[in-house]
Amino acid sequence: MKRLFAGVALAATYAAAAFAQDTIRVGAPLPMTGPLSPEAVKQQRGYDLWAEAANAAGGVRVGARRMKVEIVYVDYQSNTPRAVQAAERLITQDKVQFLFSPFGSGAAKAASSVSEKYGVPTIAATASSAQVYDQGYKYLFGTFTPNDTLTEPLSDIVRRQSAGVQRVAILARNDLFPLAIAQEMEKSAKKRGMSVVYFEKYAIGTLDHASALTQIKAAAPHWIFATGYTNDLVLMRKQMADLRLEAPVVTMIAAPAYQEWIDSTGKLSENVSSAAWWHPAVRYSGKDIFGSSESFVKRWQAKYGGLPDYAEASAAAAGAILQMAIERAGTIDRAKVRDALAAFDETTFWGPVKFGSTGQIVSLEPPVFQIQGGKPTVVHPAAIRQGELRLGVK
Amino acid sequence: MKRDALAAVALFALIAALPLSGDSYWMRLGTTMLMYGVLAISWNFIGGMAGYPSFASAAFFGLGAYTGAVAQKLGVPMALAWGLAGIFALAFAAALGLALLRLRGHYFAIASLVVAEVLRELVNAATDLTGGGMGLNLPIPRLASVQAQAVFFFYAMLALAALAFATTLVVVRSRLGFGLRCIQQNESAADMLGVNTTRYKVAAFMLSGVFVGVAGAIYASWLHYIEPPDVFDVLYSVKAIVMVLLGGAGSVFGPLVGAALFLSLEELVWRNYLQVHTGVLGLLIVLLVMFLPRGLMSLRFGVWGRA
Amino acid sequence: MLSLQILANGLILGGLYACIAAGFSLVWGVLNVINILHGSFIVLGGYLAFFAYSIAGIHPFLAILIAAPLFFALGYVLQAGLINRMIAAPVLLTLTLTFGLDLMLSNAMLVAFSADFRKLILEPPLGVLSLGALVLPVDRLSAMALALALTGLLYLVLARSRIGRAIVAVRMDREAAALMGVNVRRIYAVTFGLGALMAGASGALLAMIFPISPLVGPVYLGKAFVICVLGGLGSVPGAMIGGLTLGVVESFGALWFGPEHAVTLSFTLLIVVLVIRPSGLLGRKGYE
Amino acid sequence: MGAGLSALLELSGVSRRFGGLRALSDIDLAVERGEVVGLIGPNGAGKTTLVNVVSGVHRASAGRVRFDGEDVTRLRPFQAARRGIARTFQIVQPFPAMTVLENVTAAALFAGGEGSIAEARSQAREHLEFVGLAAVADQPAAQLTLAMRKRLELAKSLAMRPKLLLLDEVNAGLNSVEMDAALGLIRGIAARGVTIVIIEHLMKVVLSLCSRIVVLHHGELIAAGAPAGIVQDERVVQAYLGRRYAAAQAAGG
Repeated sequence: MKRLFAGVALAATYAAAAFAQDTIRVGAPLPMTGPLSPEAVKQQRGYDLWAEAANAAGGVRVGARRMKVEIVYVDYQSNTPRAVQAAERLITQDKVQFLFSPFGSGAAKAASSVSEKYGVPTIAATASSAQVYDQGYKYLFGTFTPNDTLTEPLSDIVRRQSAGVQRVAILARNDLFPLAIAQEMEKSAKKRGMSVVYFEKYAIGTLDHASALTQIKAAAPHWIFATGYTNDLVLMRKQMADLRLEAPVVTMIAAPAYQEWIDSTGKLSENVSSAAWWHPAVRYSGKDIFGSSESFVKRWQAKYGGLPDYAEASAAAAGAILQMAIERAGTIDRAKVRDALAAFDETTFWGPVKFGSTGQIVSLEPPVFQIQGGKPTVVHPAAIRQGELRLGVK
Repeated sequence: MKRDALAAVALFALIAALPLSGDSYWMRLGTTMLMYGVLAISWNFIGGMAGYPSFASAAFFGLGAYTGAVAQKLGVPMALAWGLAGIFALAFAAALGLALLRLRGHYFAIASLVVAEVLRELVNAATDLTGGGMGLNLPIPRLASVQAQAVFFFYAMLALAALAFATTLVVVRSRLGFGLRCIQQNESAADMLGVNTTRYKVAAFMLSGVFVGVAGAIYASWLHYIEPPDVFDVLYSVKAIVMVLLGGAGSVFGPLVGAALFLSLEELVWRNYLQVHTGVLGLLIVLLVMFLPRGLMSLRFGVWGRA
Repeated sequence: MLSLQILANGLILGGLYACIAAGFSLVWGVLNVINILHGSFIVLGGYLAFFAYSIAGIHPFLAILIAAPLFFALGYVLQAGLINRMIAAPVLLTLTLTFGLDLMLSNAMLVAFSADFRKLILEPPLGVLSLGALVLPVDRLSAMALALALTGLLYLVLARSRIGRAIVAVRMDREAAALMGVNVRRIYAVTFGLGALMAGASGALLAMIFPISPLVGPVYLGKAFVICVLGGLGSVPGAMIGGLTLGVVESFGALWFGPEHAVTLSFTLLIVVLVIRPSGLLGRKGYE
Repeated sequence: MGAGLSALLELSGVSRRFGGLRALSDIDLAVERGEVVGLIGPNGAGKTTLVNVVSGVHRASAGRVRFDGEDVTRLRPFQAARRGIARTFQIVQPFPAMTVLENVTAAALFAGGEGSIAEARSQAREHLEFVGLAAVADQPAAQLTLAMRKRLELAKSLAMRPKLLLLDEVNAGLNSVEMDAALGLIRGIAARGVTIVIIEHLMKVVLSLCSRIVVLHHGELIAAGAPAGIVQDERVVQAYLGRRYAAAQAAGG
């Protein structure tokens, strides 16, 4: 048994030896295997694009020096405890200076205690729940605004567009983010005097939504609001068509922001609305490595083809923001970079970035969009509107 | 008996010295290894001694984690919450055992496997109490430093593993252990010889549940955050079995050795293969089963050994 | 009317479930091997149909014809080469073996196909059939019909063909079959091949209906467990009854208890059936 | 038949059905203390079922079983064993991976009422001595020959300190030398005051051991009584023994 331990220790030293002084190492625990693995691909693309851009420009300016960026990936198998373990391994064994949080609110929150313990500035690119940030931690920063910033503008637009939308049906995946956003939706709808005629959760791994949809059909709602991951919402949209379930407004979160959802639903994606923290149609002119939103999108298309979605952009933004904070601090000293992040107030391709007292971004106005002609079309905010919300989903 | 006990004391003393290294990552690995040890030792009661292929470890673990977490949320002190988790797991194992231990072989395996799924969904649905899919946060214990926390949970898990192991030593040499061996060899013959098979099997099942339940509660306090898919993970059941198969050898030390070996393998593979580590782990399992059947088979599998 | 629609939904779903479970049940019943690989086989069949359609424009109904021999060969080779060596070992070891193989296969699929969900979209879509107020999606309906036909075919093969009767004989009594001159190992390999064939073929059918990803294998496997227990092991009619029962139970369970409990309900049903009637709804006694 | 308090085992109106099949119907039988009773009848007559009902493996569908003054109809096997009902199986059932000594120790521990494993083990050694297996005490039971395994079964039964011993074809498969040894053992056990019910096909064995014979046919008790009377009983001859046997007996006897 001792010999085995020695073996493990040896491997650990071997891994740490790769660490060199003139690079900035950023740790990124990702769910590369397991149920969340599609999300890991997106995150990784975003981080990679940033690292590539930063290194192509000669590296990150740290005082008088230029330092290259290296991202150290660890697979945490879509398992939260593993994510925590991965974070600790990255900090103590792989000697990373900074950290990107694992995917989603739950894992980000769990891992934040580790980065707090070691005083490692950490940026969460996909955590929106306010509960992630209200622990009094000083080293955690997030690029997503709270969930209600999605459902509030959405409800306003629907209200504005059609006063006849009274009856709302909500079907949510019983999972951290999908359930939280569904609960916000319920609040937003009730606040505006709409009645929620159906609110049910479905279990993770559900293969059939026919019963729920049949019931929703019987409730004859004006607005169907469904949450889940890409596979859930592909199946659900298909089964809605199978059962001839139609409504003036159908909103799905978050899948329609992803190109694979549009590809997998085909014509059925038409007129489905959604909201997200970012959209390739936004136009900001940033001071970060990517510059404007347009040049970020171009750079993305050049590397990956296709348009970036909000999760991919957020990962790249996390890198860009970290870079600016390091350059502002003029050092890779963790405490100083942390202070630079806390004082951050700049516009980037992602939008205006300013972190509140809890570390969660407070300056972003998430766009609302609708799939029109097979493409996401922004209907809010007014500054970047590409079209009007259309009614009727068949 | 004495020799085993002495060896065990020496082994646990050695493990107890780990915090001296001062490395928190090693502490985390050590705590995980001890948790795996508890899983393996516990499975050995029902799987190794009684010969029933239980996949219920994940159910006990999740039940313990949520009992401990919910109790703490309701204001119960941590240590008491852990004890409560053990009692819940014990009672649940007793009730479950009475219902399921009449089944044999694959049927028992499947039924015990599915229990974790049912519990997971129930916990998921009881949003008010458990937070459902949103997970549950635990109060962070008020200890001097995060380092002190790491040391504290390490020793808590160590104490639990030592207790479970001591229980194994006692049971193996007791009437209960003897009876379980008889049941594993030939259950109906054991019955004819006066072994109260139901009681013995349920006792073994309870032993396989109680420590795992407490481990789940300690784990929840350690992580401060739990969610249903993580603590009712079927892999806890599978790993417990693989670890005992690995260590095997029918010896009382088998599960412990298996746990250390398995964690080391898992960690090595995880470190060195980013994209394909599950595949490599799978390959290792296949190779072990194919080419080390002697090592693996040295545990005799009783009723479920015979097809 | 609502109930009628839900019954229809459930029966259609159940037909697909039957096809998922038939091969799994056969392997379990005849070989006494719980084939953890089964779920991944179904996924692999789905990818085959997906690529056949998106690259070569082959309709999934025809893709079955490609999938069948390929998967039979895959299963046959796997059993003859690997699992047969372990067939006499305790069941927990064969289970661990297929578990290890499944880790490898699903990891390989993850690397090859990425984790992104894909969906086969028929162009033009098959549409919806309306019977009064009852609506039935034609793709599901035809997939179900084909799935049941396939399952029926398997039944006929077992009942009528020489090799099928040998399989049944081995299932009933391995030693006696061996004494009567049946090459038991070959029968095992053929049976495992048939199991894989059914998995691959049903995967190809399901590609029209469910999104495909390396991650969904365990979901199908879980369904197969429940169906087998409901219907009884190794029996093809059992898989049919079990599948249809599960489909209807899940549909009405979602209606009565809410969709989040549909899965819980089916698993609870499994435990209850096991405790009350360990040999399944249709099963015969005497199986371990 | 005096169904008095002194009867060790008493069956009244016992029936057992398997689905539609009646394996035992309405059996009345009493076994007195110290008796050696032979249970005979053609295959499928219900002999093993009767033993199973008494030892708790099967529960009687109707009727009652009393043992040593207590109603034992609904007891499970381990409870019957602890009350003093021991049995052997037609196909011997040792714990194959345990040693011979451990096999017998288990019996002494769980049914023989020994307080500790150590006491049970020393008891077990004595029983092994008695059946002549002391030399192989530390071998795994799986390695024994058939004859030795039968003796192991006897040792296990003895270790249970039975009041009643049910022997199911304990001589099947033995050669004549082995069988003589086995018969010697059974006589020895009977001499210790253990009441014995033995299922046996060989009439020679039955006649040499038994003080009384009970005949089953199609699940019914068709005759019971002293050996001499039974072999002449018309129904027994028709159902089981056959004309030739009766003729040979008459000629020889």
